[in-house]
Amino acid sequence: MAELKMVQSINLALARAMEEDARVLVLGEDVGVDGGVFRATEGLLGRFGADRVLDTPLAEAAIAGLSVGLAAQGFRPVAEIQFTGFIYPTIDQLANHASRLRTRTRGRLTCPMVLRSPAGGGIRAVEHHSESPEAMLAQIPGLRVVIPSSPLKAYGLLLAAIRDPDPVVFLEPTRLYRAFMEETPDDGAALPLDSCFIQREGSHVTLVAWGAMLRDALGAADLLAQEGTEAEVIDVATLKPLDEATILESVAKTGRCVIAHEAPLTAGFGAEIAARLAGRGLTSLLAPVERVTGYDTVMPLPRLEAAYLPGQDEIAAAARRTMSYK
Amino acid sequence: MAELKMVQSINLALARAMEEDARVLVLGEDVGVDGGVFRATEGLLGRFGADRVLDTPLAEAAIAGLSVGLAAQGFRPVAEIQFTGFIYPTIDQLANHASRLRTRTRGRLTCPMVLRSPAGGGIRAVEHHSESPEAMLAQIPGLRVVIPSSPLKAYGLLLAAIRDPDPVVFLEPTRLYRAFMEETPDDGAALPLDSCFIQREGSHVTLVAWGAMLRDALGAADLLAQEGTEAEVIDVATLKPLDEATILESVAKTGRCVIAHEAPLTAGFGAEIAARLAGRGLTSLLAPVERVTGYDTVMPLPRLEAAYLPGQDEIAAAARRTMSYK
Amino acid sequence: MTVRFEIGFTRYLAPNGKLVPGLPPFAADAKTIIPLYEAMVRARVFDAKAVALWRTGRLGTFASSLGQEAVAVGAASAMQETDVLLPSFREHGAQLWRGVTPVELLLYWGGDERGSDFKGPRQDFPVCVPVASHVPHAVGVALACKLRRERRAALCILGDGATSKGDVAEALNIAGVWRLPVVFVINNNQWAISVPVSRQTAAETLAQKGIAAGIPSLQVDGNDVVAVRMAVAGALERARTGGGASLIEAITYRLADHTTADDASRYRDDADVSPHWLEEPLIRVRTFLTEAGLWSKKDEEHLLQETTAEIEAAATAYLGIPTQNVSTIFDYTFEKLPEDLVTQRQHALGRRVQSAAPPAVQS
Amino acid sequence: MTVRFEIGFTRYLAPNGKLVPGLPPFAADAKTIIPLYEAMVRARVFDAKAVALWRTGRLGTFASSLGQEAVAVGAASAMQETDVLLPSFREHGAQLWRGVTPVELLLYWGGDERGSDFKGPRQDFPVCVPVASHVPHAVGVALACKLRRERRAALCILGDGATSKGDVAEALNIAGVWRLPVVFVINNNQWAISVPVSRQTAAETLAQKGIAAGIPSLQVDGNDVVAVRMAVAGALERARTGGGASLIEAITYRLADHTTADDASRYRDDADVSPHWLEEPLIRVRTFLTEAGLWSKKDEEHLLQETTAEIEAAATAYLGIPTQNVSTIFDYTFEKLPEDLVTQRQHALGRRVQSAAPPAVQS
Ligand SMILES: Cc1ncc(C[n+]2csc(CCOP(=O)(O)OP(=O)(O)O)c2C)c(N)n1
Ligand SMILES: Cc1ncc(C[n+]2csc(CCOP(=O)(O)OP(=O)(O)O)c2C)c(N)n1
Ligand SMILES: [Mg+2]
Ligand SMILES: [Mg+2]
Repeated sequence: MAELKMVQSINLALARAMEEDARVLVLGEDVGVDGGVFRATEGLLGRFGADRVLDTPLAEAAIAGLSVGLAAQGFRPVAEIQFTGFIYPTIDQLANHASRLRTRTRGRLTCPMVLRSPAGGGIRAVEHHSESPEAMLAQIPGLRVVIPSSPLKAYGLLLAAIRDPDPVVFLEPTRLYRAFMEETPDDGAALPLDSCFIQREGSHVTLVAWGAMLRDALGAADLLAQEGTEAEVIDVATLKPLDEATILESVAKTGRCVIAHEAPLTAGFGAEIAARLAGRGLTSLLAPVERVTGYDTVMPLPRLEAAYLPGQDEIAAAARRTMSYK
Repeated sequence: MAELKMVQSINLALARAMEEDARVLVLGEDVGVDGGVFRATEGLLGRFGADRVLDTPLAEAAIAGLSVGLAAQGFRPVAEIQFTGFIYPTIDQLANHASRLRTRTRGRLTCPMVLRSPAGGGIRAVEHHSESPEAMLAQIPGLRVVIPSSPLKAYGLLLAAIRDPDPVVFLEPTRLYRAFMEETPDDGAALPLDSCFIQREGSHVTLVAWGAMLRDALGAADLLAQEGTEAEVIDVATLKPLDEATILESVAKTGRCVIAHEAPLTAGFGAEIAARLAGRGLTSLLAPVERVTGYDTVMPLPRLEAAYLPGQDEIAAAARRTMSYK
Repeated sequence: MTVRFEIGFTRYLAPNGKLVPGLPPFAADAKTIIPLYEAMVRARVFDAKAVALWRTGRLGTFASSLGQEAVAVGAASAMQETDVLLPSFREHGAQLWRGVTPVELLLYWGGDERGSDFKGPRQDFPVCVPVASHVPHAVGVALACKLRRERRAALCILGDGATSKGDVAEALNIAGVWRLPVVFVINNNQWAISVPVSRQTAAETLAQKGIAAGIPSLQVDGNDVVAVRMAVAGALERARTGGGASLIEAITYRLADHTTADDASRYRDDADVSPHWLEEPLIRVRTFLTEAGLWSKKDEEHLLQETTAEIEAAATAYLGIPTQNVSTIFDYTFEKLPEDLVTQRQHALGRRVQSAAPPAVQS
Repeated sequence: MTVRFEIGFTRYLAPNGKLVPGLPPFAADAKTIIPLYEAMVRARVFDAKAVALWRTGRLGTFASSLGQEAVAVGAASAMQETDVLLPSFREHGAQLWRGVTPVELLLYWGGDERGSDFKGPRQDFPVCVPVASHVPHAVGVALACKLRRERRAALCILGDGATSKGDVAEALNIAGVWRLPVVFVINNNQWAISVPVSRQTAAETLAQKGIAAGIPSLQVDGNDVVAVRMAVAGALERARTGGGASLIEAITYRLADHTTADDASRYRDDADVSPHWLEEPLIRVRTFLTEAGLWSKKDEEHLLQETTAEIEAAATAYLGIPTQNVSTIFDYTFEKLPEDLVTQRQHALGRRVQSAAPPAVQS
């Protein structure tokens, strides 16, 4: 049992999955000899050999496409897209093939693949290295979208994603890779892919977030607690399929909800959650649903990044608005 | 002045735009000699010549990418992606380049391009020919997303899209191409790209739709009228940027809202509209916001297509639920 | 330091039915060609029936393979059962050879997913409509075979238009550098809908797309089933035994419209097409077999009768198959249906929709 | 019917500074080589300063072009002012030659969009980070030039790793079939981060990627600024005068880490790298010029002094430029800001955020 950074717990989960299932392969650009540009796959090549850890040519569409072929043949490819800004060329394979191979063939061929990709902003990276396209991916039927928010979650969710018989996109917030450590036992225990996590209980307002923004939500909850407001914080780590029930139940209790994400506001995944609240959750709502998000603009280059990304202050402010409503 | 089908009014708008502005080019697979697989570009090659109507090789990513180059050089490319099921390989260019060229270069280079594509279901087409990915595209900052619902709208909105100085994705519902005729004067009048259209006024419930679903919404309004329910019907033809005000005002009046789209429910664009209602629109809501949408599954092959696509009956039923709420 | 490449061309059976060099080993006994001929006829009869069904509104939009039967049959017949076929959407002849049934093919083109649940070649890929997007799948399948150290290979068929897609270049390149057991066969039928291959690329051959990937590449007469079979068999055997990937361009011609939704007269004249009827793949084999004393008018009649009967029976069977339950829209989305979808399925099952089989004419 | 191809290789200046054949026309007067040398030195000094700024947390992640200056300078110097440059992210030498200022480059790499608002070459494209995605842009630019019947061409520089991307194959193919005025220059520095070119492709050369597109393709010594300049100039002139596209593979070596975020010692030994220092592009030109009596120690000192002063001044200027107003996040999203964004801008302007200039070290 050890305190691990998220990048280490991901490495641990990959090793564990490869150890327990010979069908699991790791592939992508620079994942082998280099161990991944963030070191998430460090040591795997040495341990599992070049037949199971493959440095690919520079070709994202083909990385996704050949993973479909591998998966249909019974392998469990875990492909890395080096940054989520380069995931767009894989969408054709995700939307037209990976996510529908099972239904197209009535279950004859299936696609148990995982596409991992470092995502999101906050590390002052170069252009195109700070994207949050989770909602685009979450619209694809037949695809799971998972975003961990801590070392422990990353470990358990990645194991679950690899073991899952269907395709999963696994977005890893780069700014969490080395942000903090967490006790992460290598016990092989997967976390569920269909449940939200209640991170903190509270009865006054529900804060909903995922990935890196969860820490901001928790930070906001701390701020609010100092003012006597008890926030319930929910981690929607498995965006799709969405566990609506946990969110609705929480808001049934609190009557107030703030949803936070880095991605742009419009058609971001926060919209889906707010929409569920406007539907089945309406009677619970005592105040407008607040969304604290990136703007509908391109993520600016690093000098202005901090002015773009929402943080705990905005979440807390939104929560206060819901509290003081009417 | 003539009664035109939508495919004809699109053809008319293209011809008009090419006539009035020599920078306008039409390009895509089979748009020239063949006149487009739906005949939307019929006659343009003969009229404007091979320098302005270009049959491209079969390469969607490059069609989008070279359009960016053309646009940066001052042309106004109107590229066709033969079906929206093949638009995914263009997303990289749309998200990483077309939509951000202006902001990346602080306005030095711009990208006045239009990507047209036949979209949606309802024509019992072959696999991958019935997609509705508008929400995926609407999440891209800096990109306009437009979907016409009638011959007249198609004419005016396409003209506006071509004249617009920024990139526009223009999704044409295939099932409307020949579904009905409408008086469409070739007057060169563009329609606004930032306003919803109130298609029918009413005070009891607001029905929100776009594209082919607008007819279903209007059909539902007829059904509801027979029962004494006056539905207001809004066409969100310009999904992005969203004209939130028109929708909020309508719901402020009616207190009830049904949103309809063909795309899957989760993270569909209906979510964004519902989210706005759950936010700034909350106080207006007298009943849960209903979304009548495709399911979170792959669009089935034609034999079961009708069981997938929502229609006027579902919209009317949803409206009745909102009316009888509480 | 000049580096040189060449693209060769092979043909065995000339359009007049004469042998160009001599028969290759597999056909030392010329009788082995008979099943190839029969399979091409079967594909053609199937195509005709499918188009007829479409005409009467009982099949969806359909892509006939008229004139390209030698590519499909030549390639598929070179496969071993354990190899994996990844067809595009115009390889009915290959799929039929592999054991996909005519009923399954009709079901698929009639708009029913069960048509891709092949009872025969369980590992073969279904039809692929997004052009070229199946080509990387073949690379993945080949990698699977290689990693398991199996003597198997993937066979991927794609069109001339497909060669312009980036997917193909990416896939070829990876297959080349990883020396994967995969054979890419280009059905160069000289058209991509309305775009002739001369406007698709400036490359003198399509085979040379393989040069970019460093893989052995050649052209064959795609109307010569013997040449196709020979080239593909050689390439597959090399693939299975560690020799890596290859690319074969089979030059043929699309004698029919692109699909039933297309009207080729808009972009090509009959005069362009008619010379190609002299080169189509069936006549030359029939001539050859007849001259070799292996095929008679009676054999021909018998074959046509039998094949027609088989395909007619398949059509009848297809038309009698009821539409799937609405629940199936949901049931294969994930292995286990998530809560959200359980609710949605409930809703769908409660809807009253117009009955929907068999499908009507499409645009 | 065999079709043959070949890929030639050219070099003028050997690593020892000796001329291989003789000087090409443009350098009949060897003095014309001096500005090329000066530009390569300028690029190298710029690179060194940028890395130094990064080390002290005053620049973002940066991609040095150490050792590849001849590709950038040779190619850019072959351009006319009205041609359009489409660089990847490692072509500082080309951008500087074109008139992009060191301050602009530092601003960009320092995380400020104004760095791409070049005051000089207004039509040149900005740095492109998503590998190969700028290559189709070059095709569009070239098409624009052709349609307007201008004597201009596009010059696109890409890496060896980039050649594996489908974008490149699609773009090359279109440029070929439409005979567009565009020249593609591959900076083959033999590495794509940790992947050597031998594991990137089985192709014997990268130039042969052009064979797939039917465009003239050749290799040059990418450490020989004369050879690069000659090859690119010829190709550009052919492009401008209706001769269509070409591809030039310039063989060089990445002497530095991939970027400041990379540690190349994880995947290559110093012993792999050191021989390449003997072939790097500056020494041979200096040797040649010196032996030709055109360059002295004093010239060298003077050049270094001047260039260093220029770059130091640029760095100081860069560091003094205040961060843009928050409003600029919004102002260039569309020509006219839509309502929705007006509201959002309002919100952003109201926020209090930590001051953010200059940027800190990145991961
Ligand atoms: C990615 C993609 N783009 C466009 C289409 C529409 N389309 C269907 S077939 C076809 C032409 C294909 O040409 P080719 O590869 O030569 O195959 P052929 O139809 O001649 O067998 C096109 C453009 C498609 N199915 N997929
Ligand atoms: C599409 C894409 N995939 C991955 C990356 C991450 N990445 C940045 S540079 C690079 C290697 C590029 O190699 P090459 O094309 O040879 O150019 P070089 O860096 O050697 O100049 C990679 C993989 C990227 N920027 N874009
Ligand atoms: Mg073809
Ligand atoms: Mg390189």
